[in-house]
Amino acid sequence: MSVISQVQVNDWLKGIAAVMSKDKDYLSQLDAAIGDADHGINMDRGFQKVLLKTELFDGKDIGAILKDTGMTLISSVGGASGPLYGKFFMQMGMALKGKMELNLADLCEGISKGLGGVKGIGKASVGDKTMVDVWSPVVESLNESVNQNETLEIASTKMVEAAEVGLKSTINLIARKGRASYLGERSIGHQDPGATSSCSIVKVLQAIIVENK
Amino acid sequence: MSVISQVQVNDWLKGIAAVMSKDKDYLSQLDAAIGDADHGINMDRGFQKVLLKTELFDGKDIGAILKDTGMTLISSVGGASGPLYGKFFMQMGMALKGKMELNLADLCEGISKGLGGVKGIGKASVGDKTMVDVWSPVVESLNESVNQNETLEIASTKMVEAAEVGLKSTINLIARKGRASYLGERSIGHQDPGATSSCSIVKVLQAIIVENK
Amino acid sequence: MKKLINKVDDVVVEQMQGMAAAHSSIKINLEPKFVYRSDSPKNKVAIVSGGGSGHEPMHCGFVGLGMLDGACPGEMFTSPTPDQMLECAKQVNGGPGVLFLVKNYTGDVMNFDMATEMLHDEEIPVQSILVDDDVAVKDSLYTAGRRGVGTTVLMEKIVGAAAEAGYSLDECADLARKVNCSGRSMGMALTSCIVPAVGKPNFEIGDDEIEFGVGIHGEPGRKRMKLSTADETTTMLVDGILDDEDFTRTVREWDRTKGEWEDKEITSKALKAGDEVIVMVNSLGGTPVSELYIVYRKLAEICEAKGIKIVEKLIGPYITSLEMQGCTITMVKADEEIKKFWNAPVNTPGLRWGV
Amino acid sequence: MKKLINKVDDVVVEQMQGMAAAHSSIKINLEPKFVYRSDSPKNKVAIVSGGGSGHEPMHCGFVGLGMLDGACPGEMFTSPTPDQMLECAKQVNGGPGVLFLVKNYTGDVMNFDMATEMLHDEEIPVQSILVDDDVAVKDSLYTAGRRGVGTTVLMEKIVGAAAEAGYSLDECADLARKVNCSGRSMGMALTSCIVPAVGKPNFEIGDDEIEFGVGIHGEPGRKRMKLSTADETTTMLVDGILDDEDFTRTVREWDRTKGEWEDKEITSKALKAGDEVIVMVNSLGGTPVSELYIVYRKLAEICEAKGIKIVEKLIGPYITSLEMQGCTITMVKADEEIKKFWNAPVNTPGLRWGV
Ligand SMILES: Nc1ncnc2c1ncn2[C@@H]1O[C@H](COP(=O)(O)OP(=O)(O)O)[C@@H](O)[C@H]1O
Ligand SMILES: Nc1ncnc2c1ncn2[C@@H]1O[C@H](COP(=O)(O)OP(=O)(O)O)[C@@H](O)[C@H]1O
Ligand SMILES: [Mg+2]
Ligand SMILES: [Mg+2]
Ligand SMILES: [Mg+2]
Ligand SMILES: [Mg+2]
Repeated sequence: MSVISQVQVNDWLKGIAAVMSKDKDYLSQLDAAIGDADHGINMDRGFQKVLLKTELFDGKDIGAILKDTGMTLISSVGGASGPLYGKFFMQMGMALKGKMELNLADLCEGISKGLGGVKGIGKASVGDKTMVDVWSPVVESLNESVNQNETLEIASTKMVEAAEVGLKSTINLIARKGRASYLGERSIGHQDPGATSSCSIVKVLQAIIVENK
Repeated sequence: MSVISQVQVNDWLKGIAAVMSKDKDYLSQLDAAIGDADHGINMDRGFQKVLLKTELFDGKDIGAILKDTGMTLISSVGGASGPLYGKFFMQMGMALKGKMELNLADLCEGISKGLGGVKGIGKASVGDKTMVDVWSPVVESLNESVNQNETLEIASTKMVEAAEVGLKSTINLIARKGRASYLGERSIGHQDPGATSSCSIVKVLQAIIVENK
Repeated sequence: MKKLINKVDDVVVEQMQGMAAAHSSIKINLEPKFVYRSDSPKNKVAIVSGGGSGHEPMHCGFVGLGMLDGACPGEMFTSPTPDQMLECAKQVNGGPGVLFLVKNYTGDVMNFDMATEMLHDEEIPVQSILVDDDVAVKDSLYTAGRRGVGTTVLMEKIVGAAAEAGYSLDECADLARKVNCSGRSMGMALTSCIVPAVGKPNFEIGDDEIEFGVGIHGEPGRKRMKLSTADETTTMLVDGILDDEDFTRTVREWDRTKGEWEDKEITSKALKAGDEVIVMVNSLGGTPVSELYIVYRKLAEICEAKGIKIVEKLIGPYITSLEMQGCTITMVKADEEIKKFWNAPVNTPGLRWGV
Repeated sequence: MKKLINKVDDVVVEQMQGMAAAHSSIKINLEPKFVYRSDSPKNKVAIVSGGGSGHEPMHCGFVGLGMLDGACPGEMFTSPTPDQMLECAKQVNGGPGVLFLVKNYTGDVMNFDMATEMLHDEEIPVQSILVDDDVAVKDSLYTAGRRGVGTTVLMEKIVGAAAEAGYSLDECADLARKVNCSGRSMGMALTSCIVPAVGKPNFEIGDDEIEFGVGIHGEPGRKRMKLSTADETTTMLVDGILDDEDFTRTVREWDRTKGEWEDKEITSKALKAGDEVIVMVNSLGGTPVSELYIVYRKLAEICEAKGIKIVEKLIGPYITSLEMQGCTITMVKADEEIKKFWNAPVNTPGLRWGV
């Protein structure tokens, strides 16, 4: 497979909804340790709303779909993750406006702009123990794959590896942004919930790319 | 011994204070089962106050001592047991006005009037699962001993037996007075706390009579 | 036991000291213990209540303009003593006399009765009225009678306002009796309270159980049940109140002229469609107001369906049982007199409006 | 989990419905969720706040005369969404503009920021002011900054009164900023809260432990400690507030003219002898008011000793954390303007006086 179709983007969103529903308690537990125990609940609520929308996404372009996803998350999630994921998908959608399929370069551009959206409102950098610790290496990995002219399959597999390394890195970090930052040193030893949900989102994307090759 | 001296009455009160202090938790536990868990606390608070008074009782007549004891209980115990024991000792004291020692008939008369005080304000009868279930057989037993011309020692031992039978009888009764009455059938199987403290008061009296013979 | 206290023996006194430090509108006396109004109005009937501590803000938190003139706090869950009531009454009596509002518990009744007799002996006009509104107590003939619970709060507010408006002692007593005969309550607990001096829960209760019909001292209630939804629980509480029929009993009241107790037969009429009511949805201490609103939602729905009109309401912790989780519902049928005095200004630490 | 609720997903909506059923002075909107004043005054600045649910009576219970015009409840402990704020603001805006009062949490700030930008795009004058008063957060440079806690309640009361008195949007914003820079809070928990959808305690805590410096969402605090006396606990809380030095930080505020965010340096001056303060001793939900008075007693003693004059006080559950046991102390330095608006009439479900 050399492109991701509009249908596959829809499948991605449905897949995320399924994972968030499955991981709801796990994500909330992670959040209980260093936050307020709602991250799984928040993500599940948001993506259940997105799931309802996917019915209406037939025939729409990928940019529109992702933008609508972002707006849906903003108006249904709340908390920190609502605006962050909202901006992620909105910016990704804006970057991919009008497209009915994505090649590797498009994907890289889209996720990169999505990360820009997260950093724009969250002001977090790599090392602050947030979802940025996942998305930032993912963008680097995709950039590298674009430069190396790799296939989507290989790029997506490398992207997941980068995401997982980023995710694990959050365990030993001190949180500097979000609710976990109040814990200071006590945040060390706990994996960041938002980074965890982000890593799952990356994995679902890869699975869809690989399955359909 | 054929009389109870003023000093022994004082010892009785001191002995009660010691027992109530020792049995505080036990009495409160009994009260927790069918009331509000404070009977031991109430009795201990009251008799600690009485204990302070006993210092001042030197030389006073038994009637005055007991009346003062009753008034002290009334103004320091509260709850149901405050007025009940208060009236008990006040009425007993009034019956024994001016006496420096008590023979069996005096004792019988005093406790009988004390019981009258309890019934006067509490309106309980035998079988209602209250302290009356102890004091009533005690008075009967003492009356019997007076009629039989028994010694104080024998009378007091019989009196304790009567008290204990009365106390045990409360276990299988349904409470009809006081807080325990709200429980209805659920009060069956529990020994009444006020009957328990009353029985202890009877036992301390007997011990003092027997010790000093 | 986890509480914000110092020594268990000091809890009641330190609460009083904290209240006095916080509210210049009240003063406290420690030997014997009572709370009274700083402004000591002298030309009105004095309304005095009291009872065991642990139900705060009741009673001490209801001392102030338009409510109580004095309150006597007992030890935790233990009726105060007659000397407290006597001294408190003498402090607040300005001439027109003193009305005791007494919750119907053996201890409270006995102690207030003694105080009533003592006040009479000191030639102070005195009357005392019972509150016995707890429909959870079924077989009132074979018990100490219905307990006094939530209606007490409404009675203190309404009769306090009437006294402020110049009602005589007899008029205040009549109004208090009317409020009592117009009020019914029922409660339930999710958890037990812990009396500081005892240090452990008054009762054990499973993670999926409630005590239905519980008393405000953690006394066992009508039955132990499985925890259900707020809607079902509310329905059971409200049904307990609405299904309660006309309730007649004999109470003892003081006859000031004769100087003796007389028996009086009084009746609480069953609530019926068309009645106007004041309701209280009360937290027993540990239940947050958010849950009370979920209860109120259902309560309002049921009343609407049954044609009972809620004209005023109070939602929050007013008559508590230490840190117990649970709630009670009180409904008082309201006529014009009751409504007028309910809405009159009140300014106490625990209840304030109109001023 | 023991709560008086129905389905966990319905808790927030049913609370709102209960409030609306109980108080004709407020109205609710469910899609999206917000609460607003029934009397919709149109010729004044509209004060709007909001935040996660679970802190009742804050914020929805503070909607009414002299306080908030609208409030947006999020899911439990989760910031509401921008569309709620936008619709609420449009509902209550009468022309003079809308002031958002925002507690400083990443989620609340992001969502209110978005709403601010959206309102600006719709040409409605808008300003938003942060509350960041929790001295438990030490290293504010390396964190999301101090959390917004108890001062929020006082700010809503004071700024609400100012808006009622005709203050302009800029004047209201200036006053809100001043209140924030005059306020400090610190709290502690004896037990954990339970978020309904989670079903178990947010944190485990031993029978003899407290969480010192806890947040209002059960976030871990400064440290886990052994349970001590109320006096010692109070002393630690008050010391945390009084020992806090001048605190300068940069906050983002909306520039209405330029239509962009600008950084602003603001400073909270340390409290010192001679200062007048309004204090709040607040229950986190499960602690009864009786224990708060024991805390207040010590607080008053310490203030007396340090020459800090308590001019007004609020004691009760005002900003809670579901059924959590524990308390928070807030102290706001009060000048004549703050005192005047504190004492102005207020009539909301959660706070009422002067009317
Ligand atoms: N400033 C930030 N920038 C990027 N991500 C952040 C920021 N603050 C928080 N997050 C992410 O959000 C996650 C928490 O989301 P969630 O629990 O849903 O919201 P809340 O903290 O409001 O309860 C964190 O685990 C973290 O990954
Ligand atoms: N009407 C009554 N007549 C006699 N004894 C009574 C009556 N009511 C209660 N009691 C006694 O009082 C005891 C309870 O005393 P206590 O626990 O100190 O008071 P309270 O019930 O007010 O908490 C009961 O166990 C019972 O023996
Ligand atoms: Mg969270
Ligand atoms: Mg008892
Ligand atoms: Mg008792
Ligand atoms: Mg949250």
